[in-house]
Amino acid sequence: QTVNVARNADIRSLNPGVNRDDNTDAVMLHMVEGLVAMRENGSVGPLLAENVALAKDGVTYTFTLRKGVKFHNGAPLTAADVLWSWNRYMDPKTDWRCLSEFDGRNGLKVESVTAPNPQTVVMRINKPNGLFLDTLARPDCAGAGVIHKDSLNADGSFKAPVGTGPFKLDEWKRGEYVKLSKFAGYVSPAGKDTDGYTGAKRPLVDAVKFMVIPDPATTKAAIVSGAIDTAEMLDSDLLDLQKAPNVDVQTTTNGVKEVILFQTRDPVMGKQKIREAISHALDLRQLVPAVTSGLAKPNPSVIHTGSPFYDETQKQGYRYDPALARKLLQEAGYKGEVIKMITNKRAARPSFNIALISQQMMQAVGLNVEIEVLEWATQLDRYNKGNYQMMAFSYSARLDPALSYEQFSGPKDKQPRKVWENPQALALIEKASASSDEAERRRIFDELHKSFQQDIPMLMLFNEVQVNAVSRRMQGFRPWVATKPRLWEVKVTR
Amino acid sequence: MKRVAPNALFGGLIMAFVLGGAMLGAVWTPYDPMALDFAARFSAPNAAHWLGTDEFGRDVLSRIMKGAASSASISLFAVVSAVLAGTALGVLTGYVRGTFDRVVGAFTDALLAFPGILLALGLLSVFGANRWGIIAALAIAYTPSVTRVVRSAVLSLREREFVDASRVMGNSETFTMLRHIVPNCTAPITVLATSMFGWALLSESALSFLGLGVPPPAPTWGNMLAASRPHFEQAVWLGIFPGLCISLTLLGINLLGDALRDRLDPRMRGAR
Amino acid sequence: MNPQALVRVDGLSLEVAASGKRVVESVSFEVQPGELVGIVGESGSGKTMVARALMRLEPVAIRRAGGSIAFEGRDVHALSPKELRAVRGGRVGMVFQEPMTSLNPAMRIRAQLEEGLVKHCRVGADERHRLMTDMLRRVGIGDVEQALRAYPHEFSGGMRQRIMLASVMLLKPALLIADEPTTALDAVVQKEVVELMVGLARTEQTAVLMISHDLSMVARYTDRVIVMSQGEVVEQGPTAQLMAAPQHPYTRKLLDAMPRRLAPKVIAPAPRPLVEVKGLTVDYAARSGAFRKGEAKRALHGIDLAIQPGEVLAVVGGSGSGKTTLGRAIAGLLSPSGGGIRFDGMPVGERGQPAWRDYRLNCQMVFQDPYSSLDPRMTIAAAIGESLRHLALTAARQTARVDEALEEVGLAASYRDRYPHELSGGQRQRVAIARAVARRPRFVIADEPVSALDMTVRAQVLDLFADLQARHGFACMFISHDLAVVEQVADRVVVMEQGRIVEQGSRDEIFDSPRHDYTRTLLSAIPALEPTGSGGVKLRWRLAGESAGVLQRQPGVLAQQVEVDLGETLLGQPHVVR
Amino acid sequence: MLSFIARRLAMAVPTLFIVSVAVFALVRLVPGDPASLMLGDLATPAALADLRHRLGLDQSLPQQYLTWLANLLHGDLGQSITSQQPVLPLVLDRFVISARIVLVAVLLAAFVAVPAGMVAAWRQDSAVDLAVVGLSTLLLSIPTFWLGLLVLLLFGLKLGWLPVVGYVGFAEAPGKALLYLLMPVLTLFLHEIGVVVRMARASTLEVLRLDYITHARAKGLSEGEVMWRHAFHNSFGPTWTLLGLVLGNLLGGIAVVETVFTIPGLGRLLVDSIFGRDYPVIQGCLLLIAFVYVLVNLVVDLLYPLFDPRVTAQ
Ligand SMILES: Nc1ncnc2c1ncn2[C@@H]1O[C@H](COP(=O)(O)OP(=O)(O)OP(=O)(O)O)[C@@H](O)[C@H]1O
Ligand SMILES: Nc1ncnc2c1ncn2[C@@H]1O[C@H](COP(=O)(O)OP(=O)(O)OP(=O)(O)O)[C@@H](O)[C@H]1O
Ligand SMILES: [Mg+2]
Ligand SMILES: [Mg+2]
Repeated sequence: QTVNVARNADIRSLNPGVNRDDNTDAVMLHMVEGLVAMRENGSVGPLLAENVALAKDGVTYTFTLRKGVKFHNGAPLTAADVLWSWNRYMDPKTDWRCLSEFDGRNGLKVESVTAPNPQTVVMRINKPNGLFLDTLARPDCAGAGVIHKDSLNADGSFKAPVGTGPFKLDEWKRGEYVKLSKFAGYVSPAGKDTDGYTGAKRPLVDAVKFMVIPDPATTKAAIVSGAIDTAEMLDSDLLDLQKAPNVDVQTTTNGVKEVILFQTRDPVMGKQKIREAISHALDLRQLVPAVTSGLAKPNPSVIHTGSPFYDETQKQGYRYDPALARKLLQEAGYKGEVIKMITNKRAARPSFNIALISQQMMQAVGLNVEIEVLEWATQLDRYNKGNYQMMAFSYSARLDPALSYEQFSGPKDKQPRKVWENPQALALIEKASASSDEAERRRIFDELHKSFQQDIPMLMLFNEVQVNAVSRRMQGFRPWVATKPRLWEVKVTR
Repeated sequence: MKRVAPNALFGGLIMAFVLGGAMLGAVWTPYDPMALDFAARFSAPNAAHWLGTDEFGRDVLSRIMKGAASSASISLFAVVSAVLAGTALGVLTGYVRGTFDRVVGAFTDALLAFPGILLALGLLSVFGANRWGIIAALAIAYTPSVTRVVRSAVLSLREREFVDASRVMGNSETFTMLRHIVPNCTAPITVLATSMFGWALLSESALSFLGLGVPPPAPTWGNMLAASRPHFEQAVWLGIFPGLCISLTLLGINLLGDALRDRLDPRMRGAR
Repeated sequence: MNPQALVRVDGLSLEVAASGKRVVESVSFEVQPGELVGIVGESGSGKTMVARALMRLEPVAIRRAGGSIAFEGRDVHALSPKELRAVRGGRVGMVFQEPMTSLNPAMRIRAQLEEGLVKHCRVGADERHRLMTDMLRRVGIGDVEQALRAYPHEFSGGMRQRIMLASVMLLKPALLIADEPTTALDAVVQKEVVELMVGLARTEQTAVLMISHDLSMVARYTDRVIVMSQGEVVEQGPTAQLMAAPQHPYTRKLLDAMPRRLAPKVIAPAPRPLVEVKGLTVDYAARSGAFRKGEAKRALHGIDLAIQPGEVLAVVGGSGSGKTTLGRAIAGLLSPSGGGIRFDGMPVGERGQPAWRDYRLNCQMVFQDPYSSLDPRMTIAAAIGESLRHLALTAARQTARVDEALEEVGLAASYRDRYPHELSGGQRQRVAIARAVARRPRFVIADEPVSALDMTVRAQVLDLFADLQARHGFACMFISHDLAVVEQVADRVVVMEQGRIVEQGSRDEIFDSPRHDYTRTLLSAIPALEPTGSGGVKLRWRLAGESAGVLQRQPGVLAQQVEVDLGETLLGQPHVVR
Repeated sequence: MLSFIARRLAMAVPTLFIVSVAVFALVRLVPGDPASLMLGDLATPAALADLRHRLGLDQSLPQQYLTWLANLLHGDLGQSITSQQPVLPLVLDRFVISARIVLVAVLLAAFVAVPAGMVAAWRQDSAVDLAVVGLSTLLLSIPTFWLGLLVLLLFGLKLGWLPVVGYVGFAEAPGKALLYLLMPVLTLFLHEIGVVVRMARASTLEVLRLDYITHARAKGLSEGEVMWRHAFHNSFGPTWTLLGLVLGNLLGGIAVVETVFTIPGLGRLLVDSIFGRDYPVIQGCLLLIAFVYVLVNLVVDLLYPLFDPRVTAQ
């Protein structure tokens, strides 16, 4: 029994957390596991660890490993393996993408890692940090997945991941597919249900094949014809798919933020009143459904709607008031200067449609907005350099609110890509990152939200609604907030 | 015997229709081609919207008319620039020969072997993502073809006696080239130019498919066609009408090109 | 009416299908078995159409509007396609005018010969081979086996025409249609090919329908002549009788147009020759193509000649003898690799120098082909005006000069704004002449200026030329391979063979007492027609003698053609992305 | 002959050099770089600098070019930035896949289009002619991304005859491989028919005017024999050259078809690497494409005498 999963691009490498992208992470996290992982709601839970204890000092974490866990090569998992694996990640030669998150360059520094006994790993960080475990669990860091020494060639170069995940590598045909096979010796964490990347994770099918299908129209034909079992679809496919007899459609709101960025250092966009005018010019209740085929709802907050921190305050957003918008423009002394809005035409992103519709709404209040469509790499370059006036953009999912704020906030002098550089806000974000106290964090986030709504460094529009087509012959498949498919606890019937 | 050939008549009628539509579209359309109307998304062709509406409720007929103008002008500018540049190079290489010819030849070959997407991508980022970028990309991509065709025409023209006759009259080489060679290249150039016009329409569409086309919301047939693809099943008309327009134009221009070739090609001009 | 007539054409009318324009109107004639019939008439009179209609091979655009054609008693229009194909080739053979395009360039000679045999004669492969080699030998092909393996382009024009003839005669047709079979060949080769054809036809008892506008050839070889004008048969009858006593005014006009020798012109002696050529040598650079290394070819080997003011010097010689090369070298279109030219006593020197410019403006040229020597995109007035460009005239003066030039060549001012394709061949050549003489040059080079024109037009153009020459007194170098024409216009004659001058002298010396063998061969090739008192003509043999061997025409014509083809393929070059 | 081939190949060197310089300059003119693409919206300046340094992107452009050129002279086209594979085998693998599709499609198209074009020319201005010209124009004017989709929906979905996605290499299962190639081949085939028909028709029209065609008829050959034995050979030359150009051009241009039919070919590799700014792969692809282009045209020229023996004589 094989499950066929469509992905729109090939994986970049087999080296976890090194040469990777979203597709790579999705495949990789079927093969490797870290000490902790993300739960369904975006919080962090133990995975290879049985439990995690934070000492009173706030900087010492003690991980007790689960018993009986084996690597794909049959070797049992020990604290020494975790240590070896961690040291490899922290070696600059490995090029782990998250190295700078842990070596102090971004504030957090892992001071020491020790293995007092085969079942225990102790990690000490430089100062209390509420996000340490979240960062460890980050999918783009491959969850700091523990791999066995056999993953390397004799010369130290990377061969293939030998991890502890429910599936192991079978074959990678570049440009065509990656095939994983069931790891018979897998020991699942406790739990009846799958819970994000934790919980029940039994491999129930013999193999999973991630097939590369770049064209969305082909993907649609493939799922309807039964050639594949699940795929992410475009919003606009919804109607057609609902008509197909053998396919179920599942939608989930995830943490991807669809936004309109403003360059606050631009002479025009730098004017607070103009940005405010734009916030009143956009009728999000019309715009959002229009660009998502009616799937998504507006979300004014950078905190995703499934988060425990998503409360009433976060729901407070911009008010549609074109008259006010016009007035504000007048007050700001706007004289019809051309404003360029950059966007791209990536099929799976609504950016282009957002630009199109918001342009019309902005024009309606007298803003002279022109759309400039760039190819994605070019847009990304402009983003990184801060070289734009306005831009329809998507931020990848950051489930923790602090991380979500951090994603776009920071000093522009040092990091031109950052959007929000209000010093008070930055200090608040810093504070939220360090804190592990939920009530305090909630207070901070509510404050941040208000400040964000006032500054309007960008317009938060909505969280992406992911449309998954799932073949009826497959059971147990559930899309979730972290966007990536999970093929454990999934069965297929012929 | 000044009878109009049937292909010229047919082609001429089609082109007149298309260009007429384009011209009308530049000044008047039944609806604002850019106006969004969410109440009327995906309406099939009906009395109010003859060719239906698209995913934003925009009137397809209006967009096609407006698009005709931009499609036609993009193709036209691209072809005209390619023809001008290619003719200049072709005439020079064919007439001067020697090292210059070889150098230009190497560039021509290089350009012919160069995938257009990359060219378009590069130029679009240099010129900015606008119609001029596309025009430049298409023009540069087509120039080598013109160069080669013109060069071979010049190679055969320079052996014709009227070129000698011009020299015998004491005319300089430059004068001979400009007065006698260049005007006589019009036949192959016209034929090629009509074909290129069609390619330009298609290329613009393929570029849109790859996300490098004319920046919307301004409609062109190419980007309408490309944008219709995801909605193929629920709204075929979105693809069919711009597609038909491209086909029709191509047919018209090819017929016209054939007719022009018959008229302009000296080998076909009876006598002898 | 002879009941055994091989071909009987009765009231045949042909018209252009699209416009209904008649191109042949109620033509009737017969051809008896074994008879040699000639069709003469001006260009466009419908000769070719009638001949093709006999085999139902008229172009698709042409439609039969009436009348009937019977071949061997059967109506060809009633034949089934299969029967028709049996007639074609099997009973009727056809030889075309243009040897360069009438053989398939992509097929070996063997395949082209064999094709017909396989179709029409039930014989085995060995027998076919024997028939083919026999026939090729009979038409005078040397290495037969090699020839069978070769492609057409490996042969000279004359050879190709022989092969063409062989391929037709191989099938022993009852009727051979020859549409101007020798027009493209030079005099010596022309004679050989025609004699071969007539000889073969006689031995095989084949009737021949020979279309030609060369009256002396028709007079020499045919039994009967049909004269056509504007799609109608105006007169027909036994050759000797018709030639001697033409009835119809058109026939008279035709015969009248035959060039004839005039009394020698008196040329005022000049202190020095106008143009003096010394040791002129021309080499054609090697054309190194894809598969061969070319070597330089010497086309002229040190030519010396002098032209007096007001004199017409004719240059004659077989094809490839270097006549054109000489003309072009003197006109400065080719740079000689040795020797020099003096004009009016001064060396003309390098391009760009004042002496060169003076020479350039005083030396003009009329080209052979009126269709290609005028820019198709220029009106007549513009073409003539262009030659006055360097004279610094006011616009009004220039217009006046153009009108004057047009008038001189007998074209009404209403022709000013026409384009070359709107003129007939003769009119175009008049324009070309007007262009050359408009500037009042002192020296004109004319390279075969009338060989592309039909008889009557040729006579008019020659008269015009003589008239202009007398009026303006320019000296002229007249290149031609048509001895009759030369006889009429030349004061002095130069005979060339293989890049050398083999003999020169006054016209009468050369025509009446040639000394060199080659000159004699040339003169004996084609008889002259000379007027009889009664308005008709009779044949006059210039010399009694033998003909020389085949003169090889060099290949090398097709290089340009191929390049054009490659260029055109680019039309299909795909678009940027797909 | 051999020296001719050698000379023609030598002539390709400047062309390839120009291509390499132009590509190098062009892809680097384009904003965006592989490092920022790999790190996406999460790129911290430190991580970006690390990655750029590792990829050698922090060197000056001429320096990068010279390094690349020096490696090239040793037969090393470098390593893919995204997949870290050596470029040469990667590009060659993909090339084989694309070449197979292109070659089959173009040959099939020639087999259908040449006779169709000849028939159209033979009956110029008749209903058949009109139909052939009209149909070929129609095919020509449907962009391949549409044509491909139609083919996919018809044969893959409605009729269910052919697999919708996937690709099987020839080495693994030839029969199955063929099945997977059918739709892309069909799409290209339909598109190329349009191009070739017009050329075949035009060049046949040229030939049909010539005397030897009439002569062939005058010999009593049937129309079939006249068209096949006399017209075909002589009219095929230009079409043949066109086929060469199409072949050379298609390799760089079938990205769309490969995308629609999930074929891991060169075109998709090129487009992916352009969008992914995988410089070594872009350069490798383009050099290969240019080289193949030169090579195909060389082969076309070498075989040309088969259709036109006069050409050898030059
Ligand atoms: N394909 C055609 N379509 C229309 N008219 C034609 C066609 N071919 C020939 N004609 C016309 O038919 C008439 C007779 O032509 P034909 O070729 O028989 O003349 P000809 O006597 O053979 O002339 P020439 O001596 O120049 O060969 C001419 O007026 C010519 O323009
Ligand atoms: N461009 C050329 N390159 C090489 N050889 C040439 C070229 N032109 C002419 N020749 C050769 O030079 C010789 C003389 O040619 P030329 O054209 O002067 O002869 P011609 O007497 O004018 O012949 P014709 O009567 O056929 O016009 C011939 O052997 C010919 O093949
Ligand atoms: Mg004729
Ligand atoms: Mg000559």
